[in-house]
Amino acid sequence: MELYEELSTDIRFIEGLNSCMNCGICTAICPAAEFYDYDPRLIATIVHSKDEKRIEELLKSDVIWYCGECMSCKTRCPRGNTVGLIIMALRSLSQELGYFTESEKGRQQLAIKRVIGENIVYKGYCVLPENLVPEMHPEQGPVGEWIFQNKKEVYKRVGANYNGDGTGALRKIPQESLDEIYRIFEITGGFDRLDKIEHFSKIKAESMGFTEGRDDYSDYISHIFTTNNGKHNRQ
Amino acid sequence: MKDFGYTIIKQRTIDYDQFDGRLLNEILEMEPSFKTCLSCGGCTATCSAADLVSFNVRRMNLLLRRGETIELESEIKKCMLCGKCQLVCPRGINLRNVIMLIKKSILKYKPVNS
Amino acid sequence: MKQEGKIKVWQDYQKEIADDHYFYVRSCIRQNFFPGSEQTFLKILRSELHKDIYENPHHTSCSGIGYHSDIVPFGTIQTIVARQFALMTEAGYQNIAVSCITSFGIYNEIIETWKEFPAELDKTREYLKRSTGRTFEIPQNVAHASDIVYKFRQQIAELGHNRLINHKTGKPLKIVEHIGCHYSKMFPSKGIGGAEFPHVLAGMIEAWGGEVIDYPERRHCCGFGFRQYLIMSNRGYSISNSRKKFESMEPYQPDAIVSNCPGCPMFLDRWQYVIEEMEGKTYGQNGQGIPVMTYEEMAGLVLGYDPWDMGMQMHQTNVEPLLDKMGIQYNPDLKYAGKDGKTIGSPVMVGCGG
Amino acid sequence: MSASIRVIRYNPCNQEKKKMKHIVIIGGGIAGMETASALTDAGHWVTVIEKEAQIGGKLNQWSYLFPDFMPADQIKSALQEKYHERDFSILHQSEVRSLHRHNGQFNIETSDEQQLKADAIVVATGYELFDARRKEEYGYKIYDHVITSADLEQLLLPDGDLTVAAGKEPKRIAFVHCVGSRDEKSGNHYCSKVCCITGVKQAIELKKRLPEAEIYCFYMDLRMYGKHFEELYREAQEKYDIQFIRGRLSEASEKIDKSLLIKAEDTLSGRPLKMNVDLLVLLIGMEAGKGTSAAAATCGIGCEESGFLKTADAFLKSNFSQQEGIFLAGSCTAPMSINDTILHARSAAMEVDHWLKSRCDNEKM
Repeated sequence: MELYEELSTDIRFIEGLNSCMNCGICTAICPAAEFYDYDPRLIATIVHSKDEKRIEELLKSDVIWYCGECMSCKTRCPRGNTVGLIIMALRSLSQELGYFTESEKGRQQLAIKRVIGENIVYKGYCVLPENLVPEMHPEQGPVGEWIFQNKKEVYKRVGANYNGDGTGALRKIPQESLDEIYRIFEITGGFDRLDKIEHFSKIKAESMGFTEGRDDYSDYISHIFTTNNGKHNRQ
Repeated sequence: MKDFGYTIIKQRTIDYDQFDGRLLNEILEMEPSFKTCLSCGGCTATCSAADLVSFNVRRMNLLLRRGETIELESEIKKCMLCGKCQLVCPRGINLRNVIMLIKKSILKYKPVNS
Repeated sequence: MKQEGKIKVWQDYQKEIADDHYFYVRSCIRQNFFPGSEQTFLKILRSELHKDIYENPHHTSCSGIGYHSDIVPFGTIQTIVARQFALMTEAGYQNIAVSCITSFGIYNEIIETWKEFPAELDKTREYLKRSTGRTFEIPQNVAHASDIVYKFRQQIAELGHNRLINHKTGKPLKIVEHIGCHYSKMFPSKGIGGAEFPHVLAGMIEAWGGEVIDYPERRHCCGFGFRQYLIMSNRGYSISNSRKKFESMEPYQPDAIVSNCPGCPMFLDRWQYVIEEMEGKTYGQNGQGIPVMTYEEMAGLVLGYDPWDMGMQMHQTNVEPLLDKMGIQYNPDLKYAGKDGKTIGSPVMVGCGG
Repeated sequence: MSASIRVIRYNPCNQEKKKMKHIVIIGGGIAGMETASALTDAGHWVTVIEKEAQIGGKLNQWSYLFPDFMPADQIKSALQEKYHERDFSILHQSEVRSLHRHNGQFNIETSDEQQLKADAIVVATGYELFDARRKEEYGYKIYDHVITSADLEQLLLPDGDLTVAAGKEPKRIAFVHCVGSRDEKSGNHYCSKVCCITGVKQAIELKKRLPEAEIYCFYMDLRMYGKHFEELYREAQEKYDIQFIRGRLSEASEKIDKSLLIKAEDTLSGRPLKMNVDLLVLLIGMEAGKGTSAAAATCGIGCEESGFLKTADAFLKSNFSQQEGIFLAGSCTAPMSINDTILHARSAAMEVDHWLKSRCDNEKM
């Protein structure tokens, strides 16, 4: 199937793209356009052009990964477009086809999959206190570090039910509920997405020479987590 | 300072309040026809240099009007001064003269630390 | 600035908020950073307002952070959300009270999608049935937890011991409100006051005696951007966006920032510390940072709750300047104590300007 | 009702007029007044129903007209003069409450409980200005120094006070094109046609008053469709240094000193742009408005999706509604400039006259 056609099967794409008059209102308000070489208006123009070559270039580029999905563009567009939703469709397709590994920002999907994706399936949460390792999150500061090192006591102090049974913040999600989430991922194509991210990332990791630790590609993950070629913005 | 693994990014936004209009004003005074640019792109479409290198004559007006002196300097170097742009301009702007004037004056207004 | 103009906008965007009997769904991010806020919300509803709010241990993440960092497909998140609705339906509830703004945005997005594309609803019902055997009803009322606090803001003001007033000068505290992007930017009619001049937090501040600070970048995103924070090398985006907000609010000398989003108050809090580290710059008074709070913490302070019970010690930027201005009594020695005063050590260096 | 306004009451007993065909015109703006004069000249008996105390409609809001800065008063005086020279009636502060067809005639009841019989109706209910408060992100009626083009028009009169905060003259002024036009969020997909040239005209007038000020127009397309419009645009660039930035304004916000921070994309550079301005002028578009939709309902004629009245066709029958005997004139059918409105009104008069005469001929046969 042609890429444009493929995109057109995505509800977000149908919702997100009507027609664009290149007024630039989206770019004017976009937090990403301010700090990245990113122009949401051009995203709309390129996909609207149905130019397969340019769409393929987009899918393989850093550009589609700059958006923060804040959806400020939706509030303002005088034609009712939402570039944020178009981006979501582009990112889905980029991962579907393995194109995401062609760009520095796209490759980061593996790290997100490993943390957020696996948390959702196996813990029932997107983020957990255990993830806030000070070395990976220096901005959490001394207080963050103190919380991390005294997780049980701090969460107990403020009334959370950390890893406990029953209700409350940070409670342990019952296994039968996690089983349901697992089946949802199986049936709805959630695992297909996660597996594709793993599959294409492995190929890329190999081709980039990250052959150490093939079981989990931790070197590759640490590389994609910290690398910034400095070419994403005007400095 | 602690290494956070990232830095604060400079804004890409054109901050009009920081605009240095000295070069622009000088050019407009010497070649007032340049004020009437419509941004139609006729000049770029016919440009001899644009056939060979990435060069956009139309953007010259914008670079001047946004005070992008450094970029402007590197852009005008690409012009071959053939004057075709002037022939197609619907507003009859003497673009060749504009470029000559920029070449002459740009050094005066270039930011010192560039 | 003309208040009448804003009042007109607020009148144009009023939404229905259920009066009682809520099914509560928690937020992944908030329970990490502000677990005490969720606790405070439940306490206010149950003990102060005597409302019925039910929490089911089987509900999970809505997977929204995964969806907005694009590793969770739309079909999957629709089904996970449908499962939450099924738990609500099974428990006999029709009103959902959502702690998280990302979830709130997703619930609205999905419900609107189902209206516009009924085939998606049918598909989701089938997915849910096949994977869990469950069926569900769409909630009759979807409210963000801040909507509910907004609804009862006058009652809270009447029950309260404290006001958002500088007890020494008698002047209202100047408070900046920050609304999570997904609260109303996608669906302005789903937010109190719409997308441009949301009233949800402004209404609380006014009702509790404070003065709302309207600064130029008030609508700008805090910069979380999902993948833009989750990956370390992207965080320049996050901090730069927050910094833009601080620079814009600085001339107004705000006494505090309040937010209704899960991530924003944490980012607005932590980035002040990082900016101080990186640039030596602080945005508050006397070289301090600007205290940041959640709306539940703000309500709790008004009601006279202990700040450490609510978890305000988990903030990086010191909250004491705000507590002192409000004339709130607190025990500094117990700030970093564990339960029942247990000593568990304290952070090595504290806070922005601390 | 103000005593100074001449009111001619409808008098069905007037023997002379009984012999004539009677045409009721709904709306005493430019279109209504011009149609009334032309039909009176053609030998018909005309009554205009006008909801306001004065004639002229929206013309009363403008001070100087594009493209030649003619004072709006001159057009109004011309309309008034025509009225004084001719014998037609105006029912002021009156609106059509109901309209029924009976034996080939229309029975009309007005809000002040008058009964009229008419042989033909001309709807000339005009337009309303877009309520800029609906573009909340521009902060009209919230921020002190955001005004509309209609507000500015009053300030452009010789005694208009153009000062902003602390009595200072604005140093930088921006115009926003397409406010309430070409905008799904405002519910208006169409172009209001006249705002582009209005912006250029007002920018020049401001520059004349405030020669030190920098003036910017934020536009998407400059639709200089009329005679001398493009020339005026060029003059604005060449002679008055008005700058045109291609990009739609995303938002305005008020700073602590009451100046405004505005944001757009400089689409020709492909970069976001922000600037501080002392005064922001919103070029508000036209909407069919309540008067026109009420006329559509009482007359049983259709509206376009835009809310403007549907014409029988766009080329040869632009003065015909879908109902026989009910004609349309002016900006109730589409956004229209004053000169186009005058022409449309005259053609409406011609069509009505022609239709009445052919009907008379038919009756005789």
